[in-house]
Amino acid sequence: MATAEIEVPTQELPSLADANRDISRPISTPYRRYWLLLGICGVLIAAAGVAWALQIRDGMGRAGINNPVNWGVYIVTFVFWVGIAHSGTLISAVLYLVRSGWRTTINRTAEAMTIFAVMTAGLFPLIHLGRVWYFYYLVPYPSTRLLWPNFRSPLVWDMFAIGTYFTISLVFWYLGLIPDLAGLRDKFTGLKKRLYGVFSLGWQGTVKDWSHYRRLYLYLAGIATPLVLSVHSVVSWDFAMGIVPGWHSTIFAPYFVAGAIFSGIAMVITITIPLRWAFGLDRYITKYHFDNMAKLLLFTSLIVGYSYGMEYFLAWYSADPIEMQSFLWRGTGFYAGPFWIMVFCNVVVPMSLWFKATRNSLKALFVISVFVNIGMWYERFVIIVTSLAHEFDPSAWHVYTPSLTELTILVGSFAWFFFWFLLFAKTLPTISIAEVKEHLAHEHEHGH
Amino acid sequence: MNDGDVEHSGNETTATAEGTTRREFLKVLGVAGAGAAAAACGPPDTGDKLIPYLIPPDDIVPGTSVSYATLLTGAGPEPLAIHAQVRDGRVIKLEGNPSRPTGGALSALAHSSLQDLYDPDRVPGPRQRTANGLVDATWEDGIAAAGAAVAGGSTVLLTPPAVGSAARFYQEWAAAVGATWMPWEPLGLEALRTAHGIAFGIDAIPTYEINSSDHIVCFGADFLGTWLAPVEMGARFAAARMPGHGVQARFSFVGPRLSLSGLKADEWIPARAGTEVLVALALAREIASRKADGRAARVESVLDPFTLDSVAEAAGIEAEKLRRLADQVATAKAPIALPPGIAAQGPVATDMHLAVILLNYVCGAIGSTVKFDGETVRPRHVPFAAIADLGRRMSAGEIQTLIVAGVNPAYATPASLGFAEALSKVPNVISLSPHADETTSAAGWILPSHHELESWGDGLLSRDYMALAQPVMQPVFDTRQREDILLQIATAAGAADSFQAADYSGYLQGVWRELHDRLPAGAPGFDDWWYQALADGGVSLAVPPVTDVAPPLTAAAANYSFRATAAPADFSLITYPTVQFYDGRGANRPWMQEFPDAVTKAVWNAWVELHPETAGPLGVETGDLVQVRTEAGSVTAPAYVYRGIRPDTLAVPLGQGHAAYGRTAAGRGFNALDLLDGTPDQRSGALAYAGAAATLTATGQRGKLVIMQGSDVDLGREIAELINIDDVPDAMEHEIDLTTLVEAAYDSDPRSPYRWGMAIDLNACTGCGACVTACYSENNLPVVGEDLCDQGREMSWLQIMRYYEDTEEGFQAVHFPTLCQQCGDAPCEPVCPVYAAYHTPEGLNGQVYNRCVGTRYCANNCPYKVRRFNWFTYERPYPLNLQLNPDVTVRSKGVMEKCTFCVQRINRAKLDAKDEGRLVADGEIQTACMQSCPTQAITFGNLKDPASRVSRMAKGARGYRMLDELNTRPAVTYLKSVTHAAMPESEHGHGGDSEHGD
Amino acid sequence: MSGILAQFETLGATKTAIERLRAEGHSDLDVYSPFPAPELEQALGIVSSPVRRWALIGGITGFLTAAGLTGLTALAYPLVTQGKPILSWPAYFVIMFEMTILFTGLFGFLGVLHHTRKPGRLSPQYRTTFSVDRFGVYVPAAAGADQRGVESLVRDAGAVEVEVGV
Amino acid sequence: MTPSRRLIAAAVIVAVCLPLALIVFVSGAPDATGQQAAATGEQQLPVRLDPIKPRTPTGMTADEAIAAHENATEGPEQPIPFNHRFHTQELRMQCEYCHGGSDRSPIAVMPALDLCMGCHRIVGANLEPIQRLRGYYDSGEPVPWERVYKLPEFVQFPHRAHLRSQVECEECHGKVEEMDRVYKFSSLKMGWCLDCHWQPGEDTDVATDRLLTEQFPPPETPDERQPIGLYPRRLNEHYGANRGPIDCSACHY
Repeated sequence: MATAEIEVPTQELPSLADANRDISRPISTPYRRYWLLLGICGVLIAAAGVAWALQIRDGMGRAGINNPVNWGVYIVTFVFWVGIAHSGTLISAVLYLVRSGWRTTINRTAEAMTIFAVMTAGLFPLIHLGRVWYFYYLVPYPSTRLLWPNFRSPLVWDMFAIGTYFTISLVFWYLGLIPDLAGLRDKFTGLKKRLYGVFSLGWQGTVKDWSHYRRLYLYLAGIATPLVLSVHSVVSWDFAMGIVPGWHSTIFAPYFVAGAIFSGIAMVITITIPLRWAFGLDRYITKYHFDNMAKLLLFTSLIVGYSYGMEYFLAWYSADPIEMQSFLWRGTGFYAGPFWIMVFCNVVVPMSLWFKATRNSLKALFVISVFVNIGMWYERFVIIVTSLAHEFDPSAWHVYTPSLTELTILVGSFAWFFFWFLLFAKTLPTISIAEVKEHLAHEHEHGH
Repeated sequence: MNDGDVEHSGNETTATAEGTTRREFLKVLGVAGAGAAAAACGPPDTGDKLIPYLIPPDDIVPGTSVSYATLLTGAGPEPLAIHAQVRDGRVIKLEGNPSRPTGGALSALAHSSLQDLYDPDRVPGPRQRTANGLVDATWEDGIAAAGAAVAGGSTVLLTPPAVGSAARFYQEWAAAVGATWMPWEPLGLEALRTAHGIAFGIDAIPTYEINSSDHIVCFGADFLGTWLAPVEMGARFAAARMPGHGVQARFSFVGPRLSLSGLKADEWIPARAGTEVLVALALAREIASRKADGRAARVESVLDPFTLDSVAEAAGIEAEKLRRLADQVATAKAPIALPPGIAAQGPVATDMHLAVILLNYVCGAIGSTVKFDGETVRPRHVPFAAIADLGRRMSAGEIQTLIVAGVNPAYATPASLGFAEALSKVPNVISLSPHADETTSAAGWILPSHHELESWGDGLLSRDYMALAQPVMQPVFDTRQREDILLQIATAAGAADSFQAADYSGYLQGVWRELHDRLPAGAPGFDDWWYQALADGGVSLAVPPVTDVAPPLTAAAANYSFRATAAPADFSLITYPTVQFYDGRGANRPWMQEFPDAVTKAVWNAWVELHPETAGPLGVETGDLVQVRTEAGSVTAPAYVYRGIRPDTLAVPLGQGHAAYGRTAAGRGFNALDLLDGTPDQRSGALAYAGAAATLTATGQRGKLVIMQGSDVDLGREIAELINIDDVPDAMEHEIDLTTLVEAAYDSDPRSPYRWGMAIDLNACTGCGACVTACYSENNLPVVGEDLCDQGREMSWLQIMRYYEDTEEGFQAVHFPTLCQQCGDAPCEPVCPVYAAYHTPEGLNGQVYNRCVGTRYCANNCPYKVRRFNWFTYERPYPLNLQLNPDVTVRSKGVMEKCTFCVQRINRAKLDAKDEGRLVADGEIQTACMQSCPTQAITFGNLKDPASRVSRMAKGARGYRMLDELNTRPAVTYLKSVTHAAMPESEHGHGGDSEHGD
Repeated sequence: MSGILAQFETLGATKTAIERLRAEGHSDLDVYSPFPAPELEQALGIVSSPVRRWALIGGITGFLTAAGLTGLTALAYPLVTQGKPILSWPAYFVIMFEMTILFTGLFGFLGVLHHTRKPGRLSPQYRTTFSVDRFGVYVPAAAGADQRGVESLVRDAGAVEVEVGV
Repeated sequence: MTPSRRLIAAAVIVAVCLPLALIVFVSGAPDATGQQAAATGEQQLPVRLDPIKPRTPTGMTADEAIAAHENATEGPEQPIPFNHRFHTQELRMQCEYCHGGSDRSPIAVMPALDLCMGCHRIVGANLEPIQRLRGYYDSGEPVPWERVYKLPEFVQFPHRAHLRSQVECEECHGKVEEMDRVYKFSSLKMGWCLDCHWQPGEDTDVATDRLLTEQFPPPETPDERQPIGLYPRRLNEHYGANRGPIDCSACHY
């Protein structure tokens, strides 16, 4: 039981009222800095929007992709964001199931991240579609053609997996929010009261209600856990189901899931550190939480590194010339750069987390997490692009370099993500007040 | 069919016939084309009007193609009898006339003459040069002006070599108006003719029956690509090389550079440029000494100085190789030596030809494999020297009027000759060319003539067959038949009475009446005979059998003093014609610019070929800019590092570097002729295309040369297979019976009687690319341009990959046509989320364009990389869009497309069969590629019919499937290429992996 | 209708108050808590929530929906891809799995809304302090019950504030 | 709290019925088309070359015909007020007289102006529309008829195959002989095509091909071959094979 170990001296324990006040303090009229950030995001999003519009007008040719390399930055970024989306539900659900208390103060942020990351990822399948104005062909609806989607296609699985993941995450997140919304309802007056009132559905926290609430929360955590695993497995199958050398591998599902958690945790760290600083939540998000996240980061980094090695081992052991040549080229050919960036960021850098000093230094942690984010984007790039560039028929080999359009949309996707996150940070409690209070209450009990 | 288009265009055509202005006709056709181009993306935007015929033509059912037989003389070195597929008044496809020996076969250049017809840059009507440039003018003024000029005297008429009645017409015309007629062919056969004149005292071009030969020794002629008669020779070559039927002929290639033909050779004797003559003589001497018969005795003295070792020394090759070759030729039953073509035509061209003739003479080929059938069918033309002289006379102001029709001397003669400047010295330059080429743009008057497909004409295809050319569609522009223009000029010049016929078609009929008069009694009346000829595309002539196929050797030849050229200090330069551009006439056709060169696979450019050993020290890689300098001039161009060339030789292609001629051609690459000083061969007056001394410097800059092939070697992946002739297996290894396992793998619906399949004989494929262009023409493939090609966005459904396979002594190319394999277990199908890619009951990988949303997953999952994605919507500038085939949807942006074995042809055949209550018969369906293959390397048919030709070939001993280990169960079976060269132990070489983009 | 609303500051106090009240026979108590407190549920004798049944039904529905969607649409226009059977259940199972989870979650949520009568109005006994740090126990006045007794009882239990007649 | 109750009840009902509804729909879809198709299948189609059933002429005059066309509400008004009802019923003309050749062509053949003038040099020469027709003819301009039926480019529709399979003109174009002004009778949507091409219980096109192998070996000489348009019906009657392919590539390429 991690609960007992919170290394916050008792006398510093905030009272339940403090919790309400501190955590909902940021929900107030923002400073100019905030508007500035929001504005920057808006501009970048607009730029990406223009880029996409032009691409729809002229054709996919505006992207850099070509005949052997039919998937490029768009799919890379799609997988990247789906990966980011995974930490949220993992921290909330899995850690909830295993009763590791340190999740309490970060699960809200992580879940919000999940929602926004999926919202970002979900755009990319549309952006990369050659004829996006016919996207509804993918939707199972009764049409005069009597035609339906092909449910044998991994892309359709993907659509259902992502859709389910988004919905369940949203429910999970919202359910957790309801009691806090009620708190805000009681705190504010006027329009704000009205708004929070509507969304809190008239929650008044009777013990009966709490019992239903806890039950569902448990169930959601229970189904979300296999869901997390399934979603990124399905995403990995977009590749593993193909026969492309470098894709067609059974280790892909676990490999991708580990990678997803890896990148997700990294993103949580990247976000919570500035958040904690900006909103002065030092008393709630403590070194202890970061230490645990760092350990998780280290652990997943080891899994990812192992997978990299394993891919090469399998290729070598298969004695299949095509596999061997493909992987040899991956590390030495045109894309050696991205490959080694990937290895450095994902395997070498995180090794520093073996040392407690690094784990406890927020600066170091922040830098490392950023490295991991970059590395994980490159991992997807390496997997997708290098495999396609050198396929079975050598005469068809051709390489790919991203175009300006693709990069604009890539940057725009980050802006889009942070745009939503900024809105969230200013309108909703970034920490689950109710759960914090539950903890504090127990602490006080112990204290007495 | 999309009624919209078809009815529009069709009926408008006839409307034109009935007198609506041509502009309207074109406008509506344009709309139709645009409509077609908008297909596959939302609703089409054809007009919402229905335009019926005024007077329905008897023989036309709207919406169906009619094929008219006609003659194509301007597409490459040989005249071709063709069938023009006309749909609703527009020619949409050219096919070989199936009644001729070469069947439906055509060359790439012939297919692309459609784009010549629909060239948006053609001169749309008469033009006059005034102070402020070219302005529109009327025919009347033009004819009047031309007439006056011609009446002024000292007129020269410059045309391509004229076949059939045209030759006679030009002579009569020249006589009538007192002009000189000069028929000219830049890549002419003057040297060959002269040599035969010396050797046998006859002016003739023999027939080279390589099909009945068992050892072909080629001294440089690119006979499968650009020399003499590539389509016909292709068929003969395939026959000679067919393993199993007797023994496959050996093929040795002598020369400094492997051309398209050379790449098929079992053995390469890389003789230094200009020393082929010595090699030929040395071989002749060896063989003569072995044979020691009468013929040998006749030429003993002249051959005596050329001992093997001295020659080997001079030619820079191993005497051993030469001796071995001599043995092989001497022991061969029916050897044949092929003369140097254009690429080996140096300052001693005549001697070189003569040497080859002597070799043929001593080894007994003359009369057996080299036949002289009396009067040659090849039109005569003046040698290059005469043109050079004309240039001089022009600059001297001796020429008052120059009428240029269909030739382009300002481009096709070396710049050092200054023909372009000379043009300005001529008071009246009148161009009758349909294109605004370099010469035309210097003309004072442009009176554009019809394209061949809009014209009347005729010509001998063989000594017993006279072909007839007829207009197959309404003129696209305001042009006139070339001969008619001349007639009108003659009239204007006051020479009207010398011609009875009012126009050329009348003149032509007049000539044919004479032909008809010679028919035996009981022949049909002229009209019936004439219309039959029009329908058939020509008539067979009753000619006396050939008596003298082997004329005696003259004394002149027996005591000839041969000359050889001295080796230049640095490099000797070769300028050679390519399949796609020939003498440059193909340069303004998008299909030809995007046609990957058979040897280099480069597109949209010109390049400098050099050997790795040359490039290495200079640190030059493919694509780096190098400068080639001769006395005549210098060019800077991207290098192409090529294993098939001697280290002391450089090679550059002809046909690019146009200053005018159209938007597609202008400013691409360089004109190789700028490097030649225009020295003709003294004896024949032929231009020396080879042997110029050149220097090479690396500029250190990176140029742009787009190569359409990734790796040149298959890295042991057993994709392109080359085996030694002794290793040809008795039965197919690990054969999959595509006809019995169908239920297991669902190659096709078990109940369907069809499973369409294809067999491709790599041994027969010469990489000439006719199939590629045929596919462009049949399936409305867009042309994307150089930049998109560079990004790997080409749209060709069928590509010919050129793989190098190492042999023990060298290497040999295997040309590998890659198209959709129509897999039984197709990886592309299940990944499509919307069933746009699926399996048809007849075993095709269907591709439903209008269902496709463009995820491109199918293309990723295709191991053969034969799917093509529409990255943009590609425009076809009017009137190029008139060529679109209405049977095939024109794809637009965001749609995946690929080969479906010409499913439109399959469906048509099935309908015909059903109407007659039967099944489709074997051979009834021909895919476009199969149809136009000169060597019949491609066979298409029903794999479920064990008797069908394709089934038998698919089970053949040499058969294998591409990447079979993936168990995709392709419907395409490749037959291994077979060589006489010894193969190394590891059958697959890993030589020089030149990887694209890395 | 009037009753007694007592506010407490600690979990323990609330718990004892509830236990005593129930011992006194006050069964229908409304207890408010600022955070999920299992202790109070035990005290109130709440064993399990019917939400579990909702989740189960949801899961089954989702599974069947997916099975129907995939299987029947495949039969609706049978098209072969790569020789796979028209009914490729292994592939369809992915869809079934996802839909099962989706419906489980959604039905569960509906279940909670249903049993907690949400969305709805706040009860008159609700005090905003309940969402901050106070626990509330509302004892509706039973017919003939002794209001004073209740009041003193909750005060003894440690109620910091008691309202009568709300 | 009844409002929330109602909401929840509704939600539950929807959620439970969704799969059922779906199952019904999907399994129902082919049946629905099937019944229609069966209906058309049972009705005895007249052999194609029979004349249109003679109807008692309504005694319509040319002027009435012209007026009727101009007053008709459905379909586009044509540059020349051509009245199909008048020509087919009053004058007893056959479709093939003007639209002949459709059975040899992928497209429906539109009558040439020449054909119209065949009669109208004399007949009704004094009528104003006929004079305009004459005007077109003399000026050598074709009549710009308003298009009624238009298929997208990506659909390849062979009229010939359908006519030879004895599909009646009116199955798709409606009773043109009763139209004063021709209007779009059928949607031309894919589902509409499938109503015919899709015959539950009947076999698909490949079966037709298979049966051909068994029942119709290729005859030696062309003249022994099946009379055009006969065999598909015989296949339908004897073997219940269908009227046409449902394979995508039959129409989309």
